[in-house]
Amino acid sequence: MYLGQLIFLIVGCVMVAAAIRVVTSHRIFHAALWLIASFFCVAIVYMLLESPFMAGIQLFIYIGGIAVLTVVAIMVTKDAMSADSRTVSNGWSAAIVAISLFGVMAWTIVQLDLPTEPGMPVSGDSLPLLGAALVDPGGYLLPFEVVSVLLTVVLIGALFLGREH
Amino acid sequence: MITGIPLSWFLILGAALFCIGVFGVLANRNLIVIMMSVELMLNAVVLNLVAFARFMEPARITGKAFAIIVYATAAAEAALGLALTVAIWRTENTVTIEEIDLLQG
Amino acid sequence: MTDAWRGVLNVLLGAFAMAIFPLAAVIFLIWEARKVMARMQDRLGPTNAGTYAGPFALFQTFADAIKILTKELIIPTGADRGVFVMAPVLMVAVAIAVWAVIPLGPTGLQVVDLDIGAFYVVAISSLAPFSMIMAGWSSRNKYAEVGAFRAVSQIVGYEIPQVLSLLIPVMLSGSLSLQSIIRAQNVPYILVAPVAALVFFLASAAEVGRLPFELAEADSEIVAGFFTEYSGMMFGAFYLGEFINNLTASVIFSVLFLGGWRGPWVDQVPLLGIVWLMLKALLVFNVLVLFWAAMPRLRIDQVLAFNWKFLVPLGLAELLTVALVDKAMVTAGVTGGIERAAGLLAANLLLGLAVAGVLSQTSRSTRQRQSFRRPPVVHP
Amino acid sequence: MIHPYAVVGLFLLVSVFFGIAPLALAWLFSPKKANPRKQQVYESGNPTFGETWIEFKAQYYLFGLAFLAFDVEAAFLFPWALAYNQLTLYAVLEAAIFLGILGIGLIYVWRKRWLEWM
Repeated sequence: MYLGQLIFLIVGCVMVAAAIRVVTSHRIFHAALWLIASFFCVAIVYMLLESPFMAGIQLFIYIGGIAVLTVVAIMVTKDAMSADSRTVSNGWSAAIVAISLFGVMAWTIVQLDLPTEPGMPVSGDSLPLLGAALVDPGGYLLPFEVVSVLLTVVLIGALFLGREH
Repeated sequence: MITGIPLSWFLILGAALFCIGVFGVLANRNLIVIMMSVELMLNAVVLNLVAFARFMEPARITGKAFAIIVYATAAAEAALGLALTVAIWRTENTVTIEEIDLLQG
Repeated sequence: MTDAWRGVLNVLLGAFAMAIFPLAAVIFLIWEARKVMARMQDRLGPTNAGTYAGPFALFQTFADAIKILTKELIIPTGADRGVFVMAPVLMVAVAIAVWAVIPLGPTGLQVVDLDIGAFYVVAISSLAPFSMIMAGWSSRNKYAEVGAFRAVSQIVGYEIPQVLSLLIPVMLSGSLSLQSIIRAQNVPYILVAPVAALVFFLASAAEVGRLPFELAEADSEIVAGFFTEYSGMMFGAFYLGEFINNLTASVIFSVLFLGGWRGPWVDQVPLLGIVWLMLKALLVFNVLVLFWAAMPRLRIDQVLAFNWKFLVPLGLAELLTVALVDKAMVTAGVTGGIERAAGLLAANLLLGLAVAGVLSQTSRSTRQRQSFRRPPVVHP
Repeated sequence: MIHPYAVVGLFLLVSVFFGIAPLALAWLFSPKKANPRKQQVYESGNPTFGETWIEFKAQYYLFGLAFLAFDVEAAFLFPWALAYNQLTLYAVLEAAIFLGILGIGLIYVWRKRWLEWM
């Protein structure tokens, strides 16, 4: 048993437990806090994958951005703040669907012939390569500019939806 | 650091996260919780992307480029989804999906 | 295996030393800030009048810390106990966690020189608003909740100009590692991009949430904001975390724009790096203290307008200016370090002048619009 | 030699320890004499009335939305800024377009007065 495996198992268990609490806890605010916990565990898994930039993005966008917005949305909708507005309907059938889906996926993954060891070690300066590829016309220039348009649409659309009349 | 963790472990973790998200979307009636479950599913997808990128082509940046573009889409989805949720809350005074009937004349 | 464990032990010892450093520095800084503010307000500040607390009452903060340890930790009825207790822990933990990548000196005086150091700082400090939200929500107190909301809209928003201006040192040095950013500063970046330094400083001042950006805990409006209900050491943890954040902001500013540990004789005596860094940080910190003593509190609309209508556009304009001017100079064949720095400085000064012109124009037109409603001043 | 990421992990643990330690010490030393009076919510001495977890002005939320758009933009700019020294003027212009599009969005919402506090 390697140390890395041990860390992975602990973090994975915490992540799954936190994710389950997200979809089942009775108070939505607690669900949001569990969501943050599971996002944080995903960041640790990225560190195990030697992608510190992705881990940073996970903290920066998911926790610092999306989770903050979710919490604020919970706080501005009074309905969601009280204890039992979070009603679960047809929980059993949903659980059966989710578990069988997981069974199919896990079975497929186990059947596949996947590598057990990563390829060559990550070189430290893959990040400048990513930056150069984002503005390279032969690389990801179009998605990069489209992201900017998307963000502008989000900015205008969201402020339009939420403006005071 | 990564030594000894096979790729399949990461994929199974991602699958578990995805299925919990599916459960959340199917079982909950509160819009905000559904949004949170969708975020879990998207996160599982990005986890898979990063794991594949690390194991299959560590020297190239395709996986990372895909992952951050998925992040941008996820953020856009969350922002607009939550903006809609709050807008619905302000007109309908509810965030339970069965009580939302804006399209009924 | 023993070697590995010895390595872990070494790292742990280093981590403890590094984590204690901001705590110890803050104990001194609280005393210093109280003294400076007192002198500005024509008071004496902490003295030895009651009991002896060292020369110039230097150990007053220790006495306060011991006192606060013996106070009861009250959790109000109706509060969400788990979240309530977790909030101050998160506050201090996040404030200390940033110090993992801060280089106190040329070599060795750093826990780890992470290759994404600057991004690590930004990513970790984006967790900070959560402790405020958690405190505000779990207290079940209306003041606390108002404080949490103000914290969200203010502190979260000011991250944007902070990050935009942090990108400029990254761009100029071509690295995210704080150590490399310091080593690249043959000319301190405050002389290369003063507008970026200004934006970063103002955004940091708002991030740490003291006057004039003190809305989240405005004591004459909403008691103590998000930590109204906290008593004893839990209150102390918020106070401590806030002061550590102030110190961290000063240190990060010194690292990014003032050349960090660089100074005379550092190459011979690496330990001197701590002294230079701390002197620079103390300078920045004292400017913050002057803000606290001299500024009135802004209203929420003013704080938000200052961010979205001044700092964010200015940060964007500065980023564009620096990126384009520098690249144009390099393309035109100006590659010497000093020449590039001078060109960027000129571009920055032009941008600063343009912004000052626009601001004075706007304020004049605003004044003219208001003067319609006011009766004209009659000179006797 | 320990992996740098493991060092960061250890440092995070240490910082959580320093978050818990003062509270644990205080819990050891502090008196524990709770009574209902003491545990009342402090609202300037007035008895509290009504629900605390009330509906809040949705405008706080608007600024969060604006924040998220710029947050993602900043995250995209980090790798670009890191690669800046190797880029051509053309590539920098593309990033300027990227910034410009969002800047136009900001100017639009500014002119529409959706950023005003009401």
